[in-house]
Amino acid sequence: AETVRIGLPTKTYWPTTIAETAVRQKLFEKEGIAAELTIYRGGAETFEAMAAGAADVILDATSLVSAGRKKGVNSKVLASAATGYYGWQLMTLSKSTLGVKDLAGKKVAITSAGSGSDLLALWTQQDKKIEFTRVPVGGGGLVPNLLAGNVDAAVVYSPLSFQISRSGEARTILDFSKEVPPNLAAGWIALDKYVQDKPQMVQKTLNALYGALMFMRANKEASVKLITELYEIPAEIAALEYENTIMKLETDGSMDGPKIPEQLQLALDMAKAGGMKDLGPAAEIISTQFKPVPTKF
Amino acid sequence: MGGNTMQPLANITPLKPAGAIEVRNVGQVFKTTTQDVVALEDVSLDVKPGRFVVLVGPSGCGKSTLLMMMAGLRQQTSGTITISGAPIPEPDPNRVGVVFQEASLFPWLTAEENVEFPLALRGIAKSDRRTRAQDALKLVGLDGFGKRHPHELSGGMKQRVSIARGLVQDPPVLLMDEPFAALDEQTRMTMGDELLRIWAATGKTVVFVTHSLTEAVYLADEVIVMSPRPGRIVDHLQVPLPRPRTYEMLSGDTFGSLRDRIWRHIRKSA
Amino acid sequence: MGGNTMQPLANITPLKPAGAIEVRNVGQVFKTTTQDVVALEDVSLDVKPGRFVVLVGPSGCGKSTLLMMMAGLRQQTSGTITISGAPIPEPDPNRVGVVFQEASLFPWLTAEENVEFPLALRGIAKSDRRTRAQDALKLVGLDGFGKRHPHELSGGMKQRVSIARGLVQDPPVLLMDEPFAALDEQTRMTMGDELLRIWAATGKTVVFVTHSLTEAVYLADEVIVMSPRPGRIVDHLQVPLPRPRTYEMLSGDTFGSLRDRIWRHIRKSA
Amino acid sequence: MSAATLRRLIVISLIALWEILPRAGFIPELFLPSLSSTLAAGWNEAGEYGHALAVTLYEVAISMAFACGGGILFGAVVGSLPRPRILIMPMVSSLYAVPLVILYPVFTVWLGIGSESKIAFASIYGFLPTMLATAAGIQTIDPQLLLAARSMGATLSQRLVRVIIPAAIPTVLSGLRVGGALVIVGVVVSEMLISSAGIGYLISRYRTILDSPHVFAGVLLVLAMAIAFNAAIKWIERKAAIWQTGTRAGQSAEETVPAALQPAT
Amino acid sequence: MRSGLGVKAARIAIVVALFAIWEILSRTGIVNPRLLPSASDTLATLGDLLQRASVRKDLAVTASEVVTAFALAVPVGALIGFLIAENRYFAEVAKPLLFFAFSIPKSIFLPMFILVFGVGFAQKVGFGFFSTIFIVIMSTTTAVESVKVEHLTVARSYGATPMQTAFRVYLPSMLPVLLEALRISMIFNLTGVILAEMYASRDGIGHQIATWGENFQMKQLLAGVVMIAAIAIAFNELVRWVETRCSHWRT
Ligand SMILES: Nc1ncnc2c1ncn2[C@@H]1O[C@H](COP(=O)(O)OP(=O)(O)OP(=O)(O)O)[C@@H](O)[C@H]1O
Ligand SMILES: Nc1ncnc2c1ncn2[C@@H]1O[C@H](COP(=O)(O)OP(=O)(O)OP(=O)(O)O)[C@@H](O)[C@H]1O
Ligand SMILES: Cc1ncc(C[n+]2csc(CCO)c2C)c(N)n1
Ligand SMILES: [Mg+2]
Ligand SMILES: [Mg+2]
Repeated sequence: AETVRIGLPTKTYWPTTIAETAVRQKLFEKEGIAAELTIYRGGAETFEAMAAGAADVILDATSLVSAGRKKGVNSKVLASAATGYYGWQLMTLSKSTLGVKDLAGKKVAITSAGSGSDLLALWTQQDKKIEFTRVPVGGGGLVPNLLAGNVDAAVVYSPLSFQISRSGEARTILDFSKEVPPNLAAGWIALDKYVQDKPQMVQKTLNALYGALMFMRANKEASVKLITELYEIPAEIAALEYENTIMKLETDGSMDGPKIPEQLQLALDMAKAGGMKDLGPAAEIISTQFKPVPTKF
Repeated sequence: MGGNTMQPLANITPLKPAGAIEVRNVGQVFKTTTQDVVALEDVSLDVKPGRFVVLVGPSGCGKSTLLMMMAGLRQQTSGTITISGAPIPEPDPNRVGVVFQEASLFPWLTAEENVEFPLALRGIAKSDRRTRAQDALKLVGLDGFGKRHPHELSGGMKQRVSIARGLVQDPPVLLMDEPFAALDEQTRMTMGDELLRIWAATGKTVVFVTHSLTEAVYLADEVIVMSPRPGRIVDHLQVPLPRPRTYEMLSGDTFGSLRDRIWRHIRKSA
Repeated sequence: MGGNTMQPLANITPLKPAGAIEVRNVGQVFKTTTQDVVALEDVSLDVKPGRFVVLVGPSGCGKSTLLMMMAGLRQQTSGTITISGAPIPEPDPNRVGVVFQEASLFPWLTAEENVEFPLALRGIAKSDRRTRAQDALKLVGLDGFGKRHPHELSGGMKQRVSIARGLVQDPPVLLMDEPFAALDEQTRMTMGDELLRIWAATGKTVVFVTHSLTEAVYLADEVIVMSPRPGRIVDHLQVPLPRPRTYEMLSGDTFGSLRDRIWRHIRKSA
Repeated sequence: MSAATLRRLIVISLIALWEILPRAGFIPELFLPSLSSTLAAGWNEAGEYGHALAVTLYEVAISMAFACGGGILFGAVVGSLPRPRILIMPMVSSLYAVPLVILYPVFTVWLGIGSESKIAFASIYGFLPTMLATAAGIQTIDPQLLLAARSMGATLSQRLVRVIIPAAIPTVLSGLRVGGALVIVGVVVSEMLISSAGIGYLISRYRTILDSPHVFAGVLLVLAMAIAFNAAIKWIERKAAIWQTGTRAGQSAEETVPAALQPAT
Repeated sequence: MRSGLGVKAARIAIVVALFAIWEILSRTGIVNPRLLPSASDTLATLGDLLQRASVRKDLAVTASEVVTAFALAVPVGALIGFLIAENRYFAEVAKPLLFFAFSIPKSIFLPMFILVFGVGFAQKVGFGFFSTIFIVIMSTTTAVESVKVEHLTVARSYGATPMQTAFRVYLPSMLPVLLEALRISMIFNLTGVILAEMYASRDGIGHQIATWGENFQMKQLLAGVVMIAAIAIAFNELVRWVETRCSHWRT
């Protein structure tokens, strides 16, 4: 069977769980294709890999698609995946008494400048009308620097956010999944060329991925077990991850919906505020060619 | 040791027999950071095959330099040098062997392995190599020291290993730069006799640099005397003493007068 | 050159005058990878201050080793050595200076700077250093070569720079390991006379290793003859020839018989 | 053609390719923007880059002092004392064998996220090759020279400064080359990983938002630093050439070496 | 080298002491044990990880990449380094360029490797090679320059061919410097491969370590680092062993 190479931004990000479920439930097989999953260092790297022809279908921030078009990388968002930053939280140490408003003039850790966490930090500054210093500390530096007191707060992603709040080390002062207005933050993406050459592959891949999502929704126990195993985390944290991210994902994926252009534009506007330049209109990057038909499990 | 390494030369040099050395109007100028040093000027010299020629002259007169040029290790600034009838733009161990003024042994090899080195380069079998190296070491009185590394040997011993290395290759021309300088008189004499014996048996041409005038006259068919910088040939003596040489000759008149003649040159130049 | 560097010694050694050397039952064993080498065995020796002592013996008998121990550069395996009355566990340039068998010049320094080196170590002012270095170079006949680097000098010239470096330090005891080996006879004689002159003027104690028996007798107050490995002292001769020595003495009877006596030792041992 | 001409030709053609390949569409701009757009991007944000360069240079300078100065000194001491050498060297080179980059994010916990952590990281990164090269160079010194110095009563520090270091100069210089280059790499990489200032920071920030012209403007600055460092080393090398006359490095530094001294190859 | 038991004991003592300090720092809470899990915990986790088939497979993958990259980079780099040291013209052309290339942070080029090799074995090996070759070239050049002229003259006078000169004079003279270079090169190589794995990968130990780091799994992260360090140190010791075997002739 022909192989689709799926690019994923990080190991412990929900798309990995989805793709992994699709593999384990043999959904790609059922579609008559094979899948090869590759995990990259982050969203930008995943996008680069697609541009380099090392990945066929990726999950990534939609703003990158728009930025990429100006750099000669022609790709489109094929299916909507998430309209919020599920599991992303602004956290401080439990013993700290700081609220969001108190962060003015303080230090807030983000993974890296220009990344999703930076975007959320910038959004916070704008939304709450405060100024703080964003300190890029890398994915591996978020929690250590928070615990060591090098920063006053950190933008933490799931399941890490659930983990440290569960352990009592940190507490949430702002839940981005609730506060950020719905916008098309992430979608499944492919190069125009790949779509043109292999529309069937794209369709089948999307079918399997959304089939996996359906499977997960329908099988909590098996899904939590998978997350536990995959992320090497306790089952209760996995359950939180399941409830707060997987269950929030777009089940339809269609890019035809009436709200899509608007939500996508909102995402691009947020990215622009985060320092991205040269972003075209949302319409440019929408492909309505595919409607995922979840594979039966 | 046979002269078989000389055979290929027959093809290259049909006119001149193997072992002839011809030095014609040779000069050597060193460019240093401060000034140009004329080390040798217009040196001409003919050595017939099978002769034992000794080169003497004050320190720094260019003896080592002349030897290096004959060995193809340094190119003259002017003039020509031929060995066995052909110029020597590159060192050619089939024509010329060298024993250097400083022992320059390879510190990572044992005495034996150092002596074997030139043989190993020619791909001679290990066992054959070993036998020949041990013979050569025996010749220089270092029997039983084969397994030592250079840093475990005294100054004189190192020099002797270096001589053994020069002898083991058996080329028709042997250039020796003060090979006995670090040796005591007894060893020096024994080795001188040994060298003369090998020379007589193999018919090699030997060019030998020494500072000992006694040694010069004792060993040589001809003695060439050089002047201080810029080095020139100021005298070329034939030594009419019969072979084999004996220690009794040292006190003879012929010996004394030859020695004196050289001595006067050296003295004048100082 | 004054003896002012000797003054601090007065405090350390009230009993023995500066320059005395005492070697008592000294032995030296080298451990090599293959076996243990007994280089020296039970060597005892007394050198009175201001004496000129020459050490002779076959190659590899341990002369350099003995010198190294006297210089504090190597520790004996057994026995004791005192210099100016005190043991010498570490080299002490105020008591002992060394001229090595191999020139061992610093290749990155010019001849002049090499000679200045020991003075620079003691923090002597630049201009003073330069004058003294130039004097020393003149003494060894290398006037005008001060700016050359060692690789631009001939073998003999390097050795002379090394001698100049030994002399410039001006310690009460000077140890010289075959310093003239690379020199031509004329230079050798001139330098021998020069050395004797300096010695007579400064009252230094000199221990001098050579392979030339003529040189040994010509220079020495006493000649010490060593046997081959394991090195032992087999003879200790007083040379009764008057000072200053002249070339005429070389043909005298006293000279001849002393030379012969040493020669017989060396010959026997070979 | 002279070597310098050929080298210049190579450099010029590389520069030309940098302009042509992206323009002709052989390489997507995302991976390599054309030189002109890179320069334009850099020019437009000149202030930002200038500030970043100042930060990076400051970190490089301090790390350089630690890494090279410390590396040479430490290497010389350890290399010339047999006991510490046997004891310490294996441990030091083993320590160096640990790929520290992985732990860098954790390091920042103790060293903070400012310049200190970059300086610490780059210093370690550059220190070890300098030290190892120095120590190795010292082991190849002719022992006779040390013996001679010892006989003249040279103290340990005098032996170090006057014999060991000059004799080890060629090796030390190459250690310095490697160590210095690694300092630059170390500073930039650690800035790329975690920081809020410096060229590395700019590079990684612009990369995250796929702004390749600005990324390469940063890369260009790193290249400029490398060129400057190279020039500095050349200068030192020329100054030290006279010291190296005994080695082959010195021989080739001299213009006057006759052809015969050149090895056969 | 008669370093003797004393030195070995001292070395072991230092290592044990380091682990003890680590253990104490963590146990007494001088350092937050969440940030620095104790040595014993880390070692236990390490044992645990080594039990896992997936980790062993990751190790095998990384090892094969590292070995391949090294096997390619060292001979190629040594050859180029040798040519540069021997050929003045080539040296003048290439040396500044190579040195220049060396001073650029290589990770900037990671995307290019994906562009050329895709994601997988070739890309890791390619980047490992690229990270290593410059240091090999530069070290070889230095090593060649440390060869004594007299020794070359002797070999030349015996008519040694370039090959013979290379193997019989250059190699033994250069060995101490070269082995040192080999050591440093291996570190560059290992770091290169791991960085490439961290950047984009399906497997390999670098990939695992990146994940542990991002998820604040300090025990696993430290265990992984200890594991890689152990491998690197083992290699280091191997080189040292070769070194002592080959340099017995030194005083
Ligand atoms: N590489 C060099 N650069 C500059 N000058 C040199 C070089 N090599 C030799 N010389 C000079 O050339 C002259 C001749 O040197 P050479 O070594 O041939 O003398 P020599 O007769 O062998 O002396 P000795 O008996 O002392 O060994 C000397 O004056 C020396 O200073
Ligand atoms: N480091 C060492 N290891 C082992 N043996 C050594 C070492 N140094 C010297 N020897 C041995 O000790 C003996 C004495 O050496 P030494 O150098 O003192 O002789 P020497 O009398 O100076 O000889 P020469 O006149 O040839 O210079 C020699 O047999 C030598 O092989
Ligand atoms: C664990 C983890 N999750 C997400 C990202 C960043 N990222 C990659 S794609 C994407 C989509 C939404 O913007 C985001 C946020 C990260 N670096 N690490
Ligand atoms: Mg000479
Ligand atoms: Mg000796």
